[in-house]
Amino acid sequence: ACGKGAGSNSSDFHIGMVTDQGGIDDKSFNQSAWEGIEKYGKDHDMKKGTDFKYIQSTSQSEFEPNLSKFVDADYDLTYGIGFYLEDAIQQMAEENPKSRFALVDSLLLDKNSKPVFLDNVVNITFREEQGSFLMGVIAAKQTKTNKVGFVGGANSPLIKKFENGFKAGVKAANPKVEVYSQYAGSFNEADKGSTIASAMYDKGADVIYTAAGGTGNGVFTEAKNRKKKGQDVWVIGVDRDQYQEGMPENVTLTSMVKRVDVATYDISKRTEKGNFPGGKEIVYGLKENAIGLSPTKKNLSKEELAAVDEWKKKISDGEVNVPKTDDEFASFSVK
Amino acid sequence: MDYIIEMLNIRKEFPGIVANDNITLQVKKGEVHALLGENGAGKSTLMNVLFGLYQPEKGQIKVKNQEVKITDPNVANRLGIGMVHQHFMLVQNFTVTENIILGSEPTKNGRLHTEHAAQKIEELSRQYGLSVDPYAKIEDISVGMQQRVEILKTLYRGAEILIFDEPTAALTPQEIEELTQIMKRLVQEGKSIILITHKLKEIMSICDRCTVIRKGVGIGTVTISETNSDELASLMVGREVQFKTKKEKARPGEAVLQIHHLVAEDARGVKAVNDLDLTVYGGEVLGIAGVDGNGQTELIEAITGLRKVKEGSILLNGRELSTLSTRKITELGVGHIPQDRHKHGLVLDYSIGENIGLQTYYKKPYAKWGLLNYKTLLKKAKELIVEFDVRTPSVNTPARALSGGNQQKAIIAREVDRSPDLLIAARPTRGLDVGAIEFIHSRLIQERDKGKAVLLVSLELDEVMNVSDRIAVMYEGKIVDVVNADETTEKELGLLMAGGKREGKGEVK
Amino acid sequence: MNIVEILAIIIPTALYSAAPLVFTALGGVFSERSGVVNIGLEGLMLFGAFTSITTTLLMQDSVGSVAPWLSIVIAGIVCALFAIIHAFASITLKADQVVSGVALNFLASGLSVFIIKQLFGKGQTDFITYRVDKIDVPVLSQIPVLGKWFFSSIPVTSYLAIILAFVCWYVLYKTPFGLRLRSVGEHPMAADTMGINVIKMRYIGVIVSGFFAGIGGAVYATSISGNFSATTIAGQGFLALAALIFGKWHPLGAMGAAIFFGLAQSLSITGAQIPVLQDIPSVYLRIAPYVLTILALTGFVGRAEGPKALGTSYEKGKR
Amino acid sequence: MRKLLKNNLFLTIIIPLLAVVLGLLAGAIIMLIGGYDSVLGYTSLFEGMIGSPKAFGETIRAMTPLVLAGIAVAFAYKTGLFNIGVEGQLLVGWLASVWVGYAFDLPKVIHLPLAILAAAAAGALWGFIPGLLKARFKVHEVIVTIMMNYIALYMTSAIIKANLYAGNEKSYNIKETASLASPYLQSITDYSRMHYGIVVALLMAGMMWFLLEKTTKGYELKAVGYNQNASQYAGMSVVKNMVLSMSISGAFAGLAGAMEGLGTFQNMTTLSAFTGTGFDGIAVALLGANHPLGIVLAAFLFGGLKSAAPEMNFVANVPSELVGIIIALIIFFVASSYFVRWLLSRFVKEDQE
Ligand SMILES: Nc1ncnc2c1ncn2[C@@H]1O[C@H](COP(=O)(O)OP(=O)(O)OP(=O)(O)O)[C@@H](O)[C@H]1O
Ligand SMILES: Nc1ncnc2c1ncn2[C@@H]1O[C@H](COP(=O)(O)OP(=O)(O)OP(=O)(O)O)[C@@H](O)[C@H]1O
Ligand SMILES: [Mg+2]
Ligand SMILES: [Mg+2]
Repeated sequence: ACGKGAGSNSSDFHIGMVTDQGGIDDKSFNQSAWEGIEKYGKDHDMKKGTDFKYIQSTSQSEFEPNLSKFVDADYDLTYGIGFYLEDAIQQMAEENPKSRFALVDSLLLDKNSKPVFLDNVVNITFREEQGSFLMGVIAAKQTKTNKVGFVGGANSPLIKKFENGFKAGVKAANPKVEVYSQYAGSFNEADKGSTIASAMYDKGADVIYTAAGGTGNGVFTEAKNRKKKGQDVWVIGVDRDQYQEGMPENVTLTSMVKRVDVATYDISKRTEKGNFPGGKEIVYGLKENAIGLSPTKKNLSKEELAAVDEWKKKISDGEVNVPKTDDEFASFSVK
Repeated sequence: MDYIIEMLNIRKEFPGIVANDNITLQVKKGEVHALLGENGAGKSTLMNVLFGLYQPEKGQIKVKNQEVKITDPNVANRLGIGMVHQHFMLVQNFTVTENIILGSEPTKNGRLHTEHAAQKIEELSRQYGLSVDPYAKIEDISVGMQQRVEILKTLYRGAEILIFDEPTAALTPQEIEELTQIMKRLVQEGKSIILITHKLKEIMSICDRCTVIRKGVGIGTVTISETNSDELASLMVGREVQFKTKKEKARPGEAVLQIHHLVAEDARGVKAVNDLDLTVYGGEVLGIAGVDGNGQTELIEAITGLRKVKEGSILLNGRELSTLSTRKITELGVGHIPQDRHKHGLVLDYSIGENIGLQTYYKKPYAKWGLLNYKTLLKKAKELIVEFDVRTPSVNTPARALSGGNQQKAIIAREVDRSPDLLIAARPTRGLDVGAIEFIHSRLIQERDKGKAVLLVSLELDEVMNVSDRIAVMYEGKIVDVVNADETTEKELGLLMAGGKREGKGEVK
Repeated sequence: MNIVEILAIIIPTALYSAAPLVFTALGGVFSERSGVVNIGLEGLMLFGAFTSITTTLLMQDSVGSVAPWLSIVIAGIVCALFAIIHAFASITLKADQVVSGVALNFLASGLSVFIIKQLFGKGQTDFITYRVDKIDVPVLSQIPVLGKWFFSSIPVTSYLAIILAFVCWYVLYKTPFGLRLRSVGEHPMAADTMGINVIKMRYIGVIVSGFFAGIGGAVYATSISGNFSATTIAGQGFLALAALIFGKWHPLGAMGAAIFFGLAQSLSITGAQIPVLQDIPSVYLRIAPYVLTILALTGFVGRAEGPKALGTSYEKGKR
Repeated sequence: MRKLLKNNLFLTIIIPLLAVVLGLLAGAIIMLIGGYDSVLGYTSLFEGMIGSPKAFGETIRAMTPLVLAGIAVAFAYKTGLFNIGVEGQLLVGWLASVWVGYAFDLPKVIHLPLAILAAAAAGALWGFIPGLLKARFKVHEVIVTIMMNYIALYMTSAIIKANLYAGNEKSYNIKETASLASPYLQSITDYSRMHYGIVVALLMAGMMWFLLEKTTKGYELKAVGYNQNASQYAGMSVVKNMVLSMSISGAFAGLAGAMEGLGTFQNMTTLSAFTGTGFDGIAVALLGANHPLGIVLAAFLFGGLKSAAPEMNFVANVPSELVGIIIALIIFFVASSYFVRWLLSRFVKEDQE
């Protein structure tokens, strides 16, 4: 493969990124992660395509070779986006102690799936549950039927954080509100998304929070169809500001944004400055402004916003500890 | 002298063979013109040329003295040429009407106007004495009926000249009789007929003139009234032909096959073989005569284990077969020449060699520990191909590319070579030329003379009478009577086959 | 929730998600009835989805809400042309029909994403602004019970699909064209001797299948997914193929089978929302549609006898 | 030349080669149209296929399951059945191998073969069902196998979740004793993931050929494929042979799964979409003209192209999808070339005799 600085030597710092199967423009964390790297690149006039660059993985078996391309071209920092890359990163990191990696959304796990840390790997994780909690609060305030819904993609620990955070938020804001939640089983089945949404809306839910990637498209479709017919239903988007997806019927109440870009920018900066936080888990949450509300707030009422700020503070101050897992949620309560 | 059809110096080549080499055929209006030749002589090809399915490399075609180019069947139809193909050209799951109107459908504002067509078809079939139900599905009607549909197809298109390619090969004697009447009728109505057949008797009985082809070359045209079957035969094969298969008197031995109270059902669950008794002795040929559909097929399938035996017993040398698998039965010494060589007799995509091994491939010396020894298998096949003079380019030629005659010889080679105690031959000479027939009959006799029991099932009376020692007549699933071949007459058999009784003798159970 | 309400959820969603399958399966009927196997349905559907989304995105600013409808028609036409590849390879060049169908699938998925990247610089399109929406049929949707079941929140395309099935049935069984098409699939040589142009009929069959499959994909994209990416069409084409065989190569049968899938699907998905079924482990609900299909086939539908000449290329004078 | 044309073997070789060349040519044109540097594109593509020991190793790794998927399709095809269920059979095989590989503690000599056999058995079962339904109830194998694919997809994930879940949507890793991974092979291909699976794959390819061409069973299986009536007449059991054929085909597919589970990944992810290997298998079988040797070569080509696609994308920015397009075109050319073959064979007929 081509060595570093192929083309020009506008910089001696090189950042690589390997997407998971979602692809670079997944309207989600791959895209967001790249945006962060791009921004960092621009700010430090690095050259796209040589100084910072990405490879897309179209299949699980490509993760490792893709990472190794950056290793061979000895890039200074290589991001692996998404927990699916955990094995590959671990493998590559062990084989190439000199190269530095950043794994987004997961820790490295050992044989007995206990977390392990490697000095040349930084693990980037987010407090999705915190953001989801705020979405729950909003949903609880917004609903007129006292019924809201959650649609998840694959039923995994990661998505569970979204669900439990959301449920906790609802419970905190208004215990009387009932939450329907269902997992589609995959992130790319729009038809299932819309079928689930349709069922939930029919059962009276009027706000649905979706953390389901492409499956979520179906939820939006369903909501728009109903809005058109004058039904008062909402969707809460995820990862990025999904306001546009809601147009023209305007069904996006708000979105839980997960600023992977903030993280990638930050880690890149630290690494270039020479303090690469290897062997650590760096957690980004409300405090770091890496998790939070979408910029577009048109559809949110004064009091909803007020409530959000109030809870945000409580969470940041550690007054409230938002549950991640079903067990934590079971024992969750707010005074 | 005006001809309605003239095919002059036609040459048609297929990769490898010249199927028609400078053949001339001239048909007069209102005559029945026979086209005679061995299997593979080039008859079908010539007719396919006339019908526009093939384009000739050389030669000229005139219809009513007009030179014409027959580029496809449409043209042929327009010129009033219709063809009844050797292998029927009928869509099985369509109705009679649908088959007939296909390609020139009457419509009423875009919609198929079947009723109207059906009427026309009924009129036609009344006019020509073909009784056909326009609404019946092809798959539900008899072969004879199907053929009449083929005829109607041509008439419906107003054909003047009708080509019949081996129309009788698939028919029962009764059906053949009916067909003869139909042809006579057609000629009366002013149609002209070209008839391909291997059966000299038929030619003698209904044809006016006959053109003979040998190996793609035209031998000449003779007027029937001025010739006889022997002459025709030798013209066709190019040598003297033995008609009456010569054989000494049979020396029957032990009973080889004993059937008691056999009951077997057909696909529809009707008792096709109904309480049947039959005994075949070693060293004799027992012929089963009967109109098609009286349970012959089911009987054979029951004996060979291809059909479940409902009741009764089948003993081979005293050993019960009715519960055994086909393979076991074959191994116990039953040989079977099936009536449909393409459906049952051969794996058309296997080489002729592999086909000859179809019954023995798993046995020593061809197989050891499940391993197949192709060398010995093919070596054996080569020997048999020579012995039974199967005409094939090589032992590796796919069976599909062989003529029916040669395909049949291969099957017989396979079955006879195992020298089974009981050899069942079902319509073994279907569609074959006299040369092949002669050969096959003599092989059957040879087996008999080796002391084997031969069970011959045929719809052609003269075959049965000519080859068998005893003849059992089958009617509605029962053997109604058993007679000695040299003591009976066609008339008597015909009567029995129609369910009648023999005078002086009560119905045998 | 009582049964009436449950059905009011299941039936509309079933018809909603069945529509694309119905269109595609009907396409398959034409191709296979003419004797040409069409494994390529998946690819054709995918290419239809791709075409409709791209064209909608390009048109919607100018033509507004008719964009998706136009795009569906365009998708149909484009895929009809696309199908000619399959026709040419398998009919004219006598390529193995399965082979060329499979190749078509590869080509469709590769080409579509490749072009998307050319056009939009990314492997996944934006969402279309105007879609094919679910509607309540005026008046009819007011009928008690039935209105909620059959006439509420169902996109027009679902009704069109059902109507089309009947049209196809009429064309195939009541017109000369249909008779000829079927004859070519059953016994091409017989058809030939009756002066029917076998090659032409088969081309028509394949092209029509392309047209309908394209529409099927377009309907999926414009009414369900709303955008296009490599994974938008993942297996629906094969389901349509299954529906076509399940339906015994009969237009109404194929429609029935497709709707059966739809019902089983939406039952399995909404199941988690339905009191009784809630407690069943979700995996059983998820595999239910496929298990049911197999059982149905084994149980009562039984042997599916395809057109006799299906999969065989036609050569004059071949016995 | 004539002489050569007569030689069928020559045809069988030259025609696919021709198709490959044409396919690549077409690919180049598409690259040009797309405004990419086709020279750089192809150099990087070949770099990525066989340019370095590592690339080569990855190509071998990628081809291993394709060989098995290919012979699975071909085997069924040769016996008159169309198995588009390879995908599902592969998935259950993958799971079975991982499960056995994880759950037991045994010496390698037992553990590894056991895990491999488990995969074969699982795949065989997944092929047995459609085979049985086809033979007994005349249910079209195409539908059943399609349905079985989905059932496999959802059940494997569910089972992993329930019994083997190690977090991050994947199962526990298999024990060292069940692994096909080979430090040696890796070291000589400087740390590609090449593993001993290739040996299994090649053995199986040989096995298929042997089974079909050298044994009485093979003779029966093919006969039943060609003509059931005649097979019955010859005393073969149509039902048994059909079921057997689908089971064997399934077993091959299951082994393809084992290659992933015991070789490449050492575990299994809870998939939410098909891997596609099964469908690639159809392509491989067809390009390889259903002949084991052809299949191996075809698998090498496809495996290489697929594993090299990212390199092409990395160096020349050509979208990986181009590879898919090229593969499609190659298949078309091969398929159509049966026509060429047919033409030539006619010539040949002529000048014998
Ligand atoms: N479609 C074809 N392709 C190649 N060769 C053919 C084809 N049709 C016929 N032949 C060859 O032409 C020769 C004549 O065939 P044709 O069918 O005319 O014989 P036939 O007289 O009809 O024989 P039969 O009495 O068995 O019907 C045969 O030797 C055959 O090998
Ligand atoms: N496609 C073909 N290729 C090669 N030879 C053919 C082909 N079709 C027919 N033939 C040849 O034509 C000749 C006659 O064919 P035909 O269809 O008449 O079969 P047949 O010998 O009459 O047997 P049957 O009448 O029982 O089918 C045979 O020699 C056969 O080999
Ligand atoms: Mg003939
Ligand atoms: Mg004949």
